Amino acid sequence: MVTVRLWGSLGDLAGKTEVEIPATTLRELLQGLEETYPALKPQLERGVSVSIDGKIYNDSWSTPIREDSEVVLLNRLVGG
Amino acid sequence: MSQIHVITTINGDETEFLCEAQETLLDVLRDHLDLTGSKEGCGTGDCGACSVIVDGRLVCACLMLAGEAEGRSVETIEGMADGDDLHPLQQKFLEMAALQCGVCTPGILVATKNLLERNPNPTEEEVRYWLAGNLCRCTGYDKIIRAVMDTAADMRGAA
Amino acid sequence: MPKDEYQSRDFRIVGTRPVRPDGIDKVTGKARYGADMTAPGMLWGAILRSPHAHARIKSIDTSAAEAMKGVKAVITRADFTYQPESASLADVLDNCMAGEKARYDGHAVAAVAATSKSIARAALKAIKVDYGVLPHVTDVDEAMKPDAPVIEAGRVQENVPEGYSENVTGRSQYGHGDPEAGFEKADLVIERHFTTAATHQGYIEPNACLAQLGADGQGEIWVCTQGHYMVRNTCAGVLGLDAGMLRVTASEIGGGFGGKTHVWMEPTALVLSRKAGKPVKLVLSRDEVFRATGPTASSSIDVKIGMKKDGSITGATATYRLQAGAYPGSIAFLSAMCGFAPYDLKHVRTEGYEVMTNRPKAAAYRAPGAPMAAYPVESVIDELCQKLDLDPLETRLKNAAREGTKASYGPTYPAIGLEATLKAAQSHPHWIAPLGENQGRGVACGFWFNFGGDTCVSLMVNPDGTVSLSEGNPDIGGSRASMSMMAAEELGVDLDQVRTVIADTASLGQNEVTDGSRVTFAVGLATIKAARHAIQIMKERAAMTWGIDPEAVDWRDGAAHPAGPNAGKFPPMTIKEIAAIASNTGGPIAGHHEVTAEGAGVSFATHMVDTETDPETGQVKVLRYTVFQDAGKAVHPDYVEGQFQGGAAQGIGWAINEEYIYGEDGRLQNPGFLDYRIPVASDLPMIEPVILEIPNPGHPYGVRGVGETSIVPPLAAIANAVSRSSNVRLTSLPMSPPKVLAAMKGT
Amino acid sequence: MRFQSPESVDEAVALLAADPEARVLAGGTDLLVRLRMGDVAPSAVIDIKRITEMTTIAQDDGGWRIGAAVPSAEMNETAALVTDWPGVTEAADLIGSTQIQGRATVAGNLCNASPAADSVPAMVAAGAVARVAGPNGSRDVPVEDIPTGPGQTSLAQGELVTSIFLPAKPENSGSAYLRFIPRTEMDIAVVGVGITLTLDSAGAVTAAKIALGAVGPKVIVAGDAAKTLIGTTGDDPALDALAAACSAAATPIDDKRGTAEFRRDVTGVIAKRTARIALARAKGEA
Repeated sequence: MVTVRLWGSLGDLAGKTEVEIPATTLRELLQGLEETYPALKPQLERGVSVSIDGKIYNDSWSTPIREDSEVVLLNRLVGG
Repeated sequence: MSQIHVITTINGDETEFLCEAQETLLDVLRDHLDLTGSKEGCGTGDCGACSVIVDGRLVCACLMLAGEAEGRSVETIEGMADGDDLHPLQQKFLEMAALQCGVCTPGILVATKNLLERNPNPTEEEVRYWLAGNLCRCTGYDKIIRAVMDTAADMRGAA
Repeated sequence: MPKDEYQSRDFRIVGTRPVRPDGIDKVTGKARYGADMTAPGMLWGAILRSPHAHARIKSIDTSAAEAMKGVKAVITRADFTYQPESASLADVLDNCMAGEKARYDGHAVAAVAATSKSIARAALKAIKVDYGVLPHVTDVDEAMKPDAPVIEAGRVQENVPEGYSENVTGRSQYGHGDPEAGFEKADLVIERHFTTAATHQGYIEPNACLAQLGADGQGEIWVCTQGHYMVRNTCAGVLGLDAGMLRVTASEIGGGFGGKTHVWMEPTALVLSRKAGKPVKLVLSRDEVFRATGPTASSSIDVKIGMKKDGSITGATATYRLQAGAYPGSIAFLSAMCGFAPYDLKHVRTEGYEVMTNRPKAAAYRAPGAPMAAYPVESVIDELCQKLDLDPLETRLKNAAREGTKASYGPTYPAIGLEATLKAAQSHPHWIAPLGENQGRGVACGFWFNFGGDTCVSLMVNPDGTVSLSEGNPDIGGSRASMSMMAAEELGVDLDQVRTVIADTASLGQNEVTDGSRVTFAVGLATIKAARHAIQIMKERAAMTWGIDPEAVDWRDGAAHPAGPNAGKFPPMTIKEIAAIASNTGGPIAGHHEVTAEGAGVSFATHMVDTETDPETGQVKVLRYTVFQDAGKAVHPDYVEGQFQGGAAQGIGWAINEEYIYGEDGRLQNPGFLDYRIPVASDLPMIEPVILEIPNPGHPYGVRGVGETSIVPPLAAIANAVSRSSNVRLTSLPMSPPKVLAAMKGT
Repeated sequence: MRFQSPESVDEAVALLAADPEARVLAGGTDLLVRLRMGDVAPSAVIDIKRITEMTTIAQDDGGWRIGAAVPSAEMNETAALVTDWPGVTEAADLIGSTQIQGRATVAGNLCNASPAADSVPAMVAAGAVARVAGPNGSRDVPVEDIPTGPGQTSLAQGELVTSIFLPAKPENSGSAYLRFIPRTEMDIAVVGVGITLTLDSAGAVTAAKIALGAVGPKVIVAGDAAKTLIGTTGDDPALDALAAACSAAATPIDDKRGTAEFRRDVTGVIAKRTARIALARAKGEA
């Protein structure tokens, strides 16, 4: 199980700000979130960034996640 | 639409062209003569990217009708280097990284060339005020001003 | 340690200041920008734009324009026959050419292609549009009210609470702890309301393209953009074309700053070309650039911070309301993430609201969302310091985020450089330089993310041993120089042996746009890996020539060497020697790397500025400016400095004079450089850049993006300096003379 | 549109008189912007820069006659003119950028009739007179009587300004022009003040003319403000009175360049600063 921290407005939709998802990769994490918390689906479809142990990932499904990894969901970043 | 026939000198070469009455010198340089080094940043004389020298005087090519060029002598960025030999300002801008995107660079080089011809020993303030009509959005002007001051010093030393 | 992790090393080329490879073309006028290209048979395009802020388009009569001599095509929305499914692409289409209604002053409603510019302009005048004018709203607070005119219904996201108009399309909230409890522990709590005006990127080169599209769906675009792959994908998506049939070539780009990370009119040029059967050049006027290509958001902000007498921050909240323009999707969430990111806070909460208005679609502008996020936070911290008699740098150091701090937006920071910038500021002579009458010194910190993203690089070893490097990101501030330097460094060859070009969309895989300070980091990483790939191949070729195992070959100083005495005694084979026999040893040699770069890291800066306020006119003059920023490893320090200086200058403009001014009629009153007042050379002092090099562990050379963070601190740094020079706290940007004078008079 | 370049004033007048839709092109720095924006669509532009008498600066009757086609940069390159009328030349030196000054003329600045024109208050304060040529010959008109409102002039059909005459500089007089703009350069004046004053041997002001720009529909001749200086040495109380009188004479509006209140306040501030410079010049101190 990986503990995933949601940002506030996403937490409102999930009903809590920290959720537990069984996942070893970024893809499993995103799939698990959508299945367990369907209310998050619109935002997951719009896109998210994920901070894993302080590094921010956008896309790479195979990015490994350990049980003790710090995982934080973020709005998908854009730059200028 | 009847066209105007103009004979002028551009970068030392006698040049003939036909243009519409409302076309600016910048329109003709860029669209008829393939001299696209002069840029159109605003078309209203506010940015200086189209700076050229006409009969020794610095002007915006966007604020001069092409018909007015009859019999005049026009200098553009394309005439600044002597073949492969860059003008000292051009060389210094390269060495001191006085450009980023480079789109304001031709206008600034033409403007500062005209400045140094008139005032070989300008103060920083004089350079800044001379260039107030040449907008640069990338550099904050710092490296540009330094390059101009440095070139002026070099040219005084060489003279 | 994986190969992309930073390892300390001595650099031969990286960190030096060579002349950039594209320099000569740029100082001689030969460099070709968006508007500098022509094609045989080319027509001139022009766009008709709405004079109304909000109006139903009842009908458009193009017959008179079509009948004019020299007019080859007139188009309206009806000529965009494909309707994209995705909402975001449908928005791009509607923004390029209005459908049912014009949503802002300057919204495109029709376009023409003609044999000359003057005919095209005359044809626009001959188009008759029947508008039904609608009520409009351009102010963000007004647009949120339940009875505000709605720009588009049905776009509200599931995260928006009730009680707002449908213009409020999104809300995000970040933070942790209990700010209310934190405020109770404070000795002083300050809460203030702030506003910032919309500002434009103000790139000097107006948007321009030359486009051709055939009936067979094959097309070409030459365009000034921060991302030609983005242009290709977006145009294909908007027009229902196959991306592979469009080839997009990036011209030299005359500034972008985020404003050229979007598509504004390229589909229009393609549709004109398809209808006319000829290439079409479309160049926006400066007026069009201001009215119709995105500025950044204006904002309305509330910030509350509690502090103890010792300077520790006990609680903090911020609400950011950002105007998105005529379509959903602003950057308020980034403000909500960035506002308190420099600080280690137990109790913090931020909210961001995205709000549609009758303004052009807001676009990214250098660290989008971060400058207006930092401005109120850094202002209130400064005011707390003033009222509690605390040192502003010491107080920031006391609260500074560091390794192990839980960021206000969630994650725990790895090693970061904020403390280093603050300490550098403390020990700089600027900090203790004397000030005169009516002068003040301000400091502020700033934070921004760095990005990675899709990146492709190919590195060809030519038969003569020279190296051609292809990358897919438009070079906006010297990146070709940096890539050549990193390739030469890795290969062990001289810099003049490497030439880097920006390849078109048919020559490399997908590349993310030049944004998010990503290029030196991500393209640099891919360049180094492509070079390593080529080196691996060259080692194999040498091994084959020598008849030894490739593992027994080392690469150093631009040549293959036997790894040790046991590998055999062979003279080194240089890259030239290996290249010369490539056909005999397996074929041409090329390395390449394709990656979605991740984990780019974050960036911090501290700025220090002295200003003088004219007590009789309210005019603010910037006297001295110093930027302290962590660059990771500075590949080409000149261009790192240039980014620091340029960002600071843009921030100074934002702070003092730049603003979009709308009239009661909803029309933009200052769409030109005359009254949209960007800093001119005589407005600014020298801007001293102090580069701190704290290596980024996520890059082989320790490189960090540097392009954006420098625009974040200036707004507050200047507000803080003005406050200390004139004893007034300005809470509305820009701090133009009338506002400053009114504040000083207490009116 | 036709492009015409007459070589004499008579030829220019004939062209202008024959075509009510024609426009005069001097420096072109306003006209070309308006052409591009589509604000004007003249049938012809008449370039006056090939008319020798309109392209020269000449000493005339102790004063200066400045041809209507002389660019403002050239005025500042004429040292004796700068010595006589620094208020006028420094105003000409503030019209736009270096590039603009290479083209823009003070006669064009006058005839463009912008309330914010920099050179106009300076010329008015100097007592400048415009020479107007027309189908019925030429006439001399005080500069302040040329503009009648924003974009409007008193010139009749077929008339054009051929030169500006600056009178002989009175003994012990000084002139100055200052303006307020948000930046250091490139802006349109938010407030502009031109002052010319004359001192007696004791240092008291015997004559003053004050003109305000950008604070009314056209240049304002501030007669009451000038009176506050007469008989004073321009000390602080006198300058405070001047500032108050100038603020009172201003009739500004709110617009994108400043509020009415700000303009009124700053009119007094700039008037005071301008007067200090003019006083110093009159005393030969600057």
